[in-house]
Amino acid sequence: MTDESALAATPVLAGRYTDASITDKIADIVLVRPAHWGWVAGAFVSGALAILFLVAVSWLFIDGVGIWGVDQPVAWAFAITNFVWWVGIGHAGTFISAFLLLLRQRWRTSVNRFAEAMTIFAVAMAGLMPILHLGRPWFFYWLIPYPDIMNVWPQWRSPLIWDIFAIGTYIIVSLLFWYMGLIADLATLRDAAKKRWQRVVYGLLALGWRGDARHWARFDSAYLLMAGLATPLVISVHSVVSLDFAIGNTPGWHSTIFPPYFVAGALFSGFAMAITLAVPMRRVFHLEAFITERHLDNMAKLMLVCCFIVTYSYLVEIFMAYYSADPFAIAMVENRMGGPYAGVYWAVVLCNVVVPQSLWWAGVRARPVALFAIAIVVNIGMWLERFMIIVTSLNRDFLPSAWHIYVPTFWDFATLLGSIGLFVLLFLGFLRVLPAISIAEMRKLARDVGAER
Amino acid sequence: MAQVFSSRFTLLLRLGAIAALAILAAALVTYRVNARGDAVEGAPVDQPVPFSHKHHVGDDGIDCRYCHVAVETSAFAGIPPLETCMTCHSQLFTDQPPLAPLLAAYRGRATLAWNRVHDLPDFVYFDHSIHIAKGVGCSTCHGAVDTMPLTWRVASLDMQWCIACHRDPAPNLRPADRIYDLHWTPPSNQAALGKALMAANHIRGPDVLTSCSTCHR
Amino acid sequence: MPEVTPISPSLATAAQRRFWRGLDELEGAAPREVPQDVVTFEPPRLARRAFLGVMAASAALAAGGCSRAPLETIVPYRNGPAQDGYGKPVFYASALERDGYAIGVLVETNMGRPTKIEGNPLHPASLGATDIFTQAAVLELWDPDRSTASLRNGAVDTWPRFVTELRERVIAAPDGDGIALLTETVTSPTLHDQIRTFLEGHPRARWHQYQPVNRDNVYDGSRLALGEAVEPVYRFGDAAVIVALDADIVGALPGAVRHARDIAVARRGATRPTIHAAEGSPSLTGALADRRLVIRTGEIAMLADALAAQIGGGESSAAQVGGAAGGAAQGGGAASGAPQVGGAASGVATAALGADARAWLDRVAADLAAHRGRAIVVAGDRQPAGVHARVHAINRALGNDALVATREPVAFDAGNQGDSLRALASDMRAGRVTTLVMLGGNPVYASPRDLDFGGALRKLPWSAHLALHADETSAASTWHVAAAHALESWGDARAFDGTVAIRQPAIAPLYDGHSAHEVVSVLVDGNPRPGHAIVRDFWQRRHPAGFDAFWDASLRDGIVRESAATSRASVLPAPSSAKRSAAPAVAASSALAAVPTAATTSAPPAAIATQATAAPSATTAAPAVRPASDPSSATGAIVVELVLAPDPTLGDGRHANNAWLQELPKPLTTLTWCNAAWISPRFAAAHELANEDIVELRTASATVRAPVWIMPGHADDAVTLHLGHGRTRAGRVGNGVGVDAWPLFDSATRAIVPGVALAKVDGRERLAAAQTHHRMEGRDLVRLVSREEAARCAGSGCTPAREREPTESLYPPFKYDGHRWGMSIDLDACNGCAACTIACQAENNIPVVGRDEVLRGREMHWIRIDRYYEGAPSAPRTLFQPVPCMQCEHAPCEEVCPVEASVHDTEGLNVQVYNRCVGTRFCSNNCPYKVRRFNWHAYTRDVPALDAQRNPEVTVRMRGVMEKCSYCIQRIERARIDADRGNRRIADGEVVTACQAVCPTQAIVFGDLNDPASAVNARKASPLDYALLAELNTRPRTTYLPRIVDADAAPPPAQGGAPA
Amino acid sequence: MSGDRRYGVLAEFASPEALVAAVVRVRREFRDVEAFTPYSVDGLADALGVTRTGVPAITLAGGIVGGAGAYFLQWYTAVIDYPINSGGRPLHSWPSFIPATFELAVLGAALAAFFGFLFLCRLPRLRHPLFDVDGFDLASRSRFFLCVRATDPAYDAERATLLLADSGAVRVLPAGVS
Repeated sequence: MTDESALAATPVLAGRYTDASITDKIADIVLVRPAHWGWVAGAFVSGALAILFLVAVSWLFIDGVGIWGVDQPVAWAFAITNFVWWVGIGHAGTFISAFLLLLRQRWRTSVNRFAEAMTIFAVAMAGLMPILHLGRPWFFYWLIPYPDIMNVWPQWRSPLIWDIFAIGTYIIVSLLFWYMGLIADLATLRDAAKKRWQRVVYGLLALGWRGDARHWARFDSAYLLMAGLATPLVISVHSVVSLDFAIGNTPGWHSTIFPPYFVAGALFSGFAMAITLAVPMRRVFHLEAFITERHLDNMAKLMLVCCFIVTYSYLVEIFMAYYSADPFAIAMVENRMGGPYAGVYWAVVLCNVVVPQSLWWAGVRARPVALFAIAIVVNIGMWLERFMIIVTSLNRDFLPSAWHIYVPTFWDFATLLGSIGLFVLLFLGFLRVLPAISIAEMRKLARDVGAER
Repeated sequence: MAQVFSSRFTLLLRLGAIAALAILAAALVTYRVNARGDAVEGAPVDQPVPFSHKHHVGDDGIDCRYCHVAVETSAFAGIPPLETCMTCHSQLFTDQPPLAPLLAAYRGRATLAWNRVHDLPDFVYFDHSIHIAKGVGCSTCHGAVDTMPLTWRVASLDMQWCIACHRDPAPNLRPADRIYDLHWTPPSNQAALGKALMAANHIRGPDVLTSCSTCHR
Repeated sequence: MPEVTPISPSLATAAQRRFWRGLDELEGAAPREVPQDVVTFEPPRLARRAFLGVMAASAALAAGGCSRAPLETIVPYRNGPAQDGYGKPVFYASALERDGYAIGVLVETNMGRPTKIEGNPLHPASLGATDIFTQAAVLELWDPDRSTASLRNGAVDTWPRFVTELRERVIAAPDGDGIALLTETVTSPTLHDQIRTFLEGHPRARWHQYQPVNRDNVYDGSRLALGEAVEPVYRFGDAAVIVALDADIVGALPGAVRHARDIAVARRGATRPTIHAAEGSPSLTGALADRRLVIRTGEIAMLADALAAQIGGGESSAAQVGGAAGGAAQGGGAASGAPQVGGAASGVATAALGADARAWLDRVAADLAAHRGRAIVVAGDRQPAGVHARVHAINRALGNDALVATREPVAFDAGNQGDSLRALASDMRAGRVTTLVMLGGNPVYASPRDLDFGGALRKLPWSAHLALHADETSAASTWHVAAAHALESWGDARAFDGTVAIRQPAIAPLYDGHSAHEVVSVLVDGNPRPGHAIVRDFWQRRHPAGFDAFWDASLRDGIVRESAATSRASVLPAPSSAKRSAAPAVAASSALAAVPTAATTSAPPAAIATQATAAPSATTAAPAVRPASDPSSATGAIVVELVLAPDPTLGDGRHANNAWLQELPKPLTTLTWCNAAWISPRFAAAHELANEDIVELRTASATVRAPVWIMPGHADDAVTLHLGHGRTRAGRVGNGVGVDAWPLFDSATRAIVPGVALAKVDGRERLAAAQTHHRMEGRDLVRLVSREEAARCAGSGCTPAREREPTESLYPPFKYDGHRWGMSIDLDACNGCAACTIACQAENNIPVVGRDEVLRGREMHWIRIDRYYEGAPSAPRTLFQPVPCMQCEHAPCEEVCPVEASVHDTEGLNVQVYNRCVGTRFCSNNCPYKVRRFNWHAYTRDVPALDAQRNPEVTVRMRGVMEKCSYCIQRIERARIDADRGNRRIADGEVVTACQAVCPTQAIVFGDLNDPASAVNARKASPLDYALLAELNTRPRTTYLPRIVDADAAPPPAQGGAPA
Repeated sequence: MSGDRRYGVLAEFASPEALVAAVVRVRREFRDVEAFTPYSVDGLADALGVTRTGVPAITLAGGIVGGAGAYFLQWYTAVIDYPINSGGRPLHSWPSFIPATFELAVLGAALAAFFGFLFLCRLPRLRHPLFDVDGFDLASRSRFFLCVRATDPAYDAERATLLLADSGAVRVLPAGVS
C-alpha cells in the first residue's frame, strides 16, 4: 500500500462494526482489559521522569530560578521554550477536534478524543512553565485581576497578561469541549460497567445523561458552537504566545510574521505529537481498525503543509532582515546562522525543513514506524526552533557589551524531560480510565460507513 | 437496569453542592471585606515596661514631641532615649518593679527592647516629618493614644488604607495648630477646610501621591 | 541560616532580626571625638562558598510570603544622638589612605553605622570624588573575616597581655638594640613624630619602611637628577601637553583622582590638552590618551632617552631644540608630517626604536617643543630611577617648572624601601633582630620572595604584626594584633601634595582593634595611650595657639589648612647640581643607542630589556640584573618580558578579601575574581594561545602558572601579570582566588622582569569576565567626534549627526510638570575607573554574587562600564561607556511588565517596585540596554556584620526580584521631603547620585530637565548630546556626550573586520 | 401488558430508521414523546418537532458579557481606578486591551454554551424514572427508545402501548415512577 491512490482509498474505519461491537472494543480498554506490558513499561519510564520533574520543581522552589542556566541577557530559556512547545503541541488537538468538525471531516472521529486529551495535558504542562519560571512563583496570582488589598491591578499592555487570559481560556474551553464530548461515552461506561464504584464514578461524571434526542439536539448545537469558538481561540492563543516575543523589541522577536509563524509551528509540532502518540497507542490497544493508515496519512500531509509555512517563515525572517537593512536584524540572522548557537539553527533546518520533505512519498506516509520517527524528529526540531527564537535572539541583542552565552544546566534538562514524563504519564492514565476514541461518534461513523457500503 | 444513585444520595449531593457554593461565596466576601496586612488592630501590645500613653499623655499632659523629638524633622519620629525617661523617673517611682527593666537598661545592665506596635513592611518608606508638615495629625494614624494604657494599633496600615488617603487627603487634613490634638474630629466645614489646606500646604494631586516611588524605593 | 554567635546581648537581638532595618536605632550615635561604648561583633561562621553565594536576606522574606511578619523590636538610645540624628545620615570628615597617600572623605553614618563614603570636596586629592578602594573601605570595615581579637601563636589573647610583653621587651633593651619596626609608607605626621620619639629614646632600634607599591624609583630618580629625593606634584589642569611614559596618571599615580579631575576639566575647557602615552601594559591613562604608543615596558627607558635626546635633556641642547620646535609649532597640531625635531642629535637614541615609536616620538617632541612651559612629562612609578631622572631633565629643559612642582617627599624618611626591607631581612637572618613590630603590611605575602621574609620572620624570637586580618604575616609572627580599621580609629595622613587630613573615626572599634599609634605609644614609653589623645596632643603641640578652633576646623573640614602650602617646596633645586646628576643618565642614553635594537618589535626582547633596565641601574646602584634562567633549554618556551603590576582592584593583595573589589570588573579587562597573564593579540596568534589557556612563566627562581588573557594594545613579546591574588590567608572571600604572582617578583628585577620563559601547558581556566564581546559591531554606541568638530559645536553650533530622538510617536506625550530628572554622561571625560560601579554598589545595597555567577553573566552592578575596542587589536582605541538605566520615557521594560512592578512615576523616573515584582524577567529581555539585574538566587542573606553596612534608605532585594538603577531615588526622596517641608522646589545640585558624586572627572551630571538653568541641561544643550539607541524611540533620560578624538590619530582599521 | 406506567410507555427499536419512522407516527397522536439514542440521530430532532435549541442565543449572550466585561474591567482599572504611566503609553491603550477582551469573550461564550446546554437539558440529573426500566441501559449502547409520556393530555397507556408495538418496536415496556 505504497502508492498515493491506494493510500487515499484506505477507509477511515477498517472492517465492519456494529454499535455493540464498537462499544465493547473501546470501552473494554477501560473497563475490562488488563494493562498491556507496553503500557506498564511506558508508565514506569514516564513515572520515573515525573518524579524527576517533582524533584526539579522542588529544588527550584527551594533555591530559585538560578538553578537553571538563565542569565543576563538570556533571561528566558528552557522554561519558556518548553512553554511555547507544549502550547503548540496542544494546538493540534484542538485543530483536529474543532476545525475538522466545522469542516465535517470524517476522519476526525477516531482521533479527536485522544487528540483533545493530548491538548489538555500539553496545555497543563505549558501552563506550569511560566509559573515555574517566575522569580517568585508564589505570587503568580498577581497576574490575575482581583480586588486586592494593594489596590493594584495587572498591567494590561503586557503580553504576559494576554497570555494568562489566552492560556486560561484555552485550557478551560478545551476541558469543556472535551468533557462535553465525553458525557455520552461516560454514560455508556456507566451502563456498561460491572463494578459498583465504576458505575458510581462514571455515573457522577455522566451527569445522568440518558441519550434523550432533545438533549442530543442541544448537544449538537452547543458542540458545534464550541467548535466554532475553539477554532479562532486556538489561533488566537498561539498568536498571543507569539506576541510574548513580537511585542518585545529584541531583534529576532520583533516581527509581524510571528502570529501565523507560531500558529503554523504549533500545528506542525502538534500533529507530530499526535502521530507520536497515535502510532504506539493503536499498536498497543489494537486500534488499527479505528485509527487507520488513512488517519496517519492525513496528519502527515498536514504536517507537510505546516512544514512549508514554517519554512516560509524562516525564509521571510532572513529576507526581512536584509530587506529592512536594519543592522540589528541582520546581525541577529547572522548570529543565528553562524554564531555560537549555529548548530541549533541548522538542526532546526534539518528537522523542520529537510526531514519532513520525505513525507512527499506515500510509501513513507504509509509506514507508521517511519512516520513515528519523522514525528519525533519534528518534535525535537520544533523544540529547538523555539529555543533558537528565544535564546539566539536574546544572547546577542543591541549592545555588544551585554552579549553573553547561555548554557543550560542539569535542572533545565530535568524540567524538560520531567515535563515530558509527566505528560506521558497523564496520557497513559487517560487511556486507562476514559475511552480513547469517541464511542458515540464511532457508532455514527460506522453506521454512515456501513450505509455507504 | 436499576438507578445508580439512590434518591437519598442525590439529595445529599445537591444539598452539599449548594452548601459548598454558599460557603465559598461567603468566604470570599468575608475574606475581601476583612483582608488586611499583618495587622492586629485593637489589641494592646505587651511591652517590657508597661508604658501607658494614657497616663503620660492623657493624665500628665506631656506633648507628643517631648519624647518623639524627631517627628517634625525626620522620617522616624524617634523612640525616646532612656535619658528622656530618666528626666522624671530618676526621681519618680524609682522603686516600682515595673520600672526595673528601664533602670537596668539605663545602668547598662540590660537591653530594653520595646515591641513595635506600628510596623510597616521594610519596603515601605514612610516619613513622619512630611505628613506632619502637610497637615496629617498624629491621631489620624495612631488614634487617641492618650486613652491607651498599652498602645495598640487603630489602623490596618496596609496599602489600601494608605492609598485611600493618598488618593483623597483632604478629609484628613487639619490646621497646623491641631496636629497634636489627639481628639481632633473633622469640623462640619472639613470639605472646604481640607481643600484650603491642600492648596496652602502645596499638596499635590493623587497622581503624584499614588506614584509607586512615593512610598517604595 | 548560618550559625551566629553574638557576644553582646544587644547584638543578639540584631542577629535574630531578619532585615537590616532591624539594626535601626540599635547603636548609639557615632563617636565624634570620644568613643562612648564598644559594640562587639562575632563574625558568623560561614564556609567561604556559602558566604559568597550568600552575601544574601531573603529566605526569610520568601517564607514571609505566607506568614505574618515577625515581631520587631526597637531598642532605644541610652542618650539621644548629639544632633538631629534620628533616622538621618550623619557625615564625618575623615581621610583614607591608598598606598599611604591620603584622600579626604566624608563618611556617611546611619544610626551610627558607617554605610557609605563620599569624597571630601575640600580635600585636594578628592575634590568630592574618590576611587574604588575608598568606596570599598566601608565593606572592609564590616568584613566578617576581620580579626576580632589578638592572637598569640595562633591562640586568642588580649591586648593588655600584648602590651605587657612588648613593654617588657622594650625595657629589656633600653637602647633599642634588637628592636626593629617595620611600617608601610608613613605619611602620618603624628605617627612619624611618635616613631622619631621612639628612635630618639632607643637609638639602636631600627625603623624600616616597606610597602609593595612604593615610590622608590621616583625618589631615587630625583636623587639622581636633583641630588635629593623630592615628590613631584603635577598641575595637569594647566598643561597643554601631557606625556605619560608608562605612567597611569589617572589610575595609579598618587593623586590620581585629582589628576583625573584636572585633566577632565582641562579637556572640557577652551584649550584641550593633548595626552600622549607610551606603555606596554594598557592602562586607563593609555586609554584616555589622544595618541598612544605601544612599546614594551622595558623599552620605555630607551624611549625616554630618545625623547631626552630629541628635546635636549640638558641646558645646551634645549635652546637648539627650542629653535627647531618654534618652527614646528607653526604647524599648530596639524596631522601629518610632524617635523623632525632635534635631527641628527637624537638620531642615535631613536635608531633603536621601531617606526611606530619614532613617529610617536617625533609628534611628541614637536608638541612638547610647541608648548614649552606648558607641558608635563611623567614616568610611571615602576620605571627605573634613570627614567625618572631623565624625565626630570626633560621637564626642566622644557621649562615646565610651573607645572611640575617638587616638594619634600610626602612619605616621611623616604629611603629606598626595597633596600630597607632587604636590610631588615638580612638583619633578621643574622640574628640582629630580636623584637620585630610590624605595623600593617603583609610582607610575608607581598614582598620579593627571594628575600624569604617569611622564613626569616618565623625564626625570630618575638614578632608582632598589627593587621585587620590574621594574614600570612600574622601566621608567621608571634603576635597578631587586631587592628582598628581606618574608619574606627584616629590618625592623620598627607595627601599627594602634602595636605594633611585628620582621620577621625566614624564608629567605635567593632572588635578589640587598635591603631598603629597605640602600638607605637607602647614602644615609646610602655604605656598605651588612646589614639585620640595621641593625635590631638601632637597637633596641639604643633598649634598651641588657638588650638581648639584649629582642631575643630580641621575635623570639620577634613583638612589641616595651609598644611600643603607650608610644606611645599615649589622651586626646583639649582640647575648646577641637577645637571651633574643628570649627566651620567644622558651618557647612558648614548650607550643605549649603541645597543643593536631591531626596529621591529618582534625581536627577542630579553637583551633589550635587560640592557634598558641595566643602563640606568648603573647610576642608581641597583643590583645588576641576574641573567634569566637559561630559557632556551625549556622545550617550547618563549622568552618574554614580564611586568608585575599591582592588581587594578586588589592592589598589592591587601584588598583580596573585599568582595566588592573582587567582583568589580577590572577596568580594561572586565575580569572579576581572577588575574590573568595579559598578552598581545599578535603574540597570542603567533604562539597559538587563546583566552583561558594556561601558560607557565618561569624565572630563575620561580615558576607560576596563570591563565592567559589576550589584551588588545599590549606590547608584543611581553606579559603583564597582576600581583595581589592567590592569597592563602586573606579570608573566606580572597583565599585561593587567582594566581599568586609574587614568587616571580625578585628584589633585583622588581616589576619589570626580563627574560622570562613562557610555555603553554595543558588545561584551561575559565575567567569570569563581565563583558565577553569587545567590538561595537559597527553600531553607533560610543560616538566619536574630532577635536575640530567638537570645537565647532561648542561655539556657534553645528548640525548634529543624528537626531537625539525620533520626533514622532504614536503616543501622545505624557506631561511631566514637576521635576523631570535626567542625566548626562560625558564619554570624553570618563576614564573607565569604575568608581561609579562600586559607589553604586555601596549606596544601593547591591549584592555580590561570586565567580560562578559572574561566569553565568549574573553580576548585579547597576552601572557598568562598557569597554569597546576600535581599530587594530595590536593598537586599538579603547572606549569606555558607563551604562546605568537610561530611564526611558517610553520604557520598553514597563510595557511588558504584567504586574506594574516596572512603572513610571510622575517625574518620569522608571521605577522598579521590588515588592510587586514577581520575576517574569520580560522587562530584562525587552531592555535594549540590558541594565536590569535579577536576583537569580537569594544573593542577600543575613550576615549581621554585612547587614550593618546596608543603606537603610534602599530596600534589600529578595530572591526572584528584578532590580536596576533608580537614579538613586532615595536621594531624590530625601531631597524632596526636605524641600517639600519648606514648600520649595528641589534646587539644582541638591540631588547628587552616588555615581555622580564619586566620579573623579565629573563625567556624570544629574538634575532636573525642567529647570532651564540646571547643570544637566547645560550639558544636554550641546548639539553633540546623543541618546544611546535613539532609533528605538525609547526616549532615554540619560544621554551621552561623545568622546573627542584626534581625527588624524585614528587607529588603523581592524584586520578582517569592519571598523566600528 | 401492564405495570406501572405513570411515567409513560417505553418502546425499544433496533435501528435509528425504525425509531424515526415510529416517532413520526406516534407524534400524530401524542405530542409529549421522548426519544433516546446512543448517538445523535439525523432527522430525529426534526421528527420530534425541535426547531430551536436555544443554545446559540445563550452563547451569544455569554460572549457579549465576557467581552464587554473584560473591556470594562481593563478600562476601569487602567484609566479610572489606579492610572499608572506605563512606558509612556496612553492610559487607555485600547489596542492592548483587545487580546484579553477577545479571550474573555470566547471564554464567556464557551461557558455559556456549556452551562446553557446543561441548563436547557436540566442536567445533571442523576436519577431518572427511565433508569428503572429494565434494558434501558442499552440506550447508551446499541438500542433506540421511544417514550410516550404520561403527561401528554391525550395519554392513554393502552393506546400508547398498542401504537408503539405497531410502529415496529422490538418490545414495549412500562415506565413507572418509583
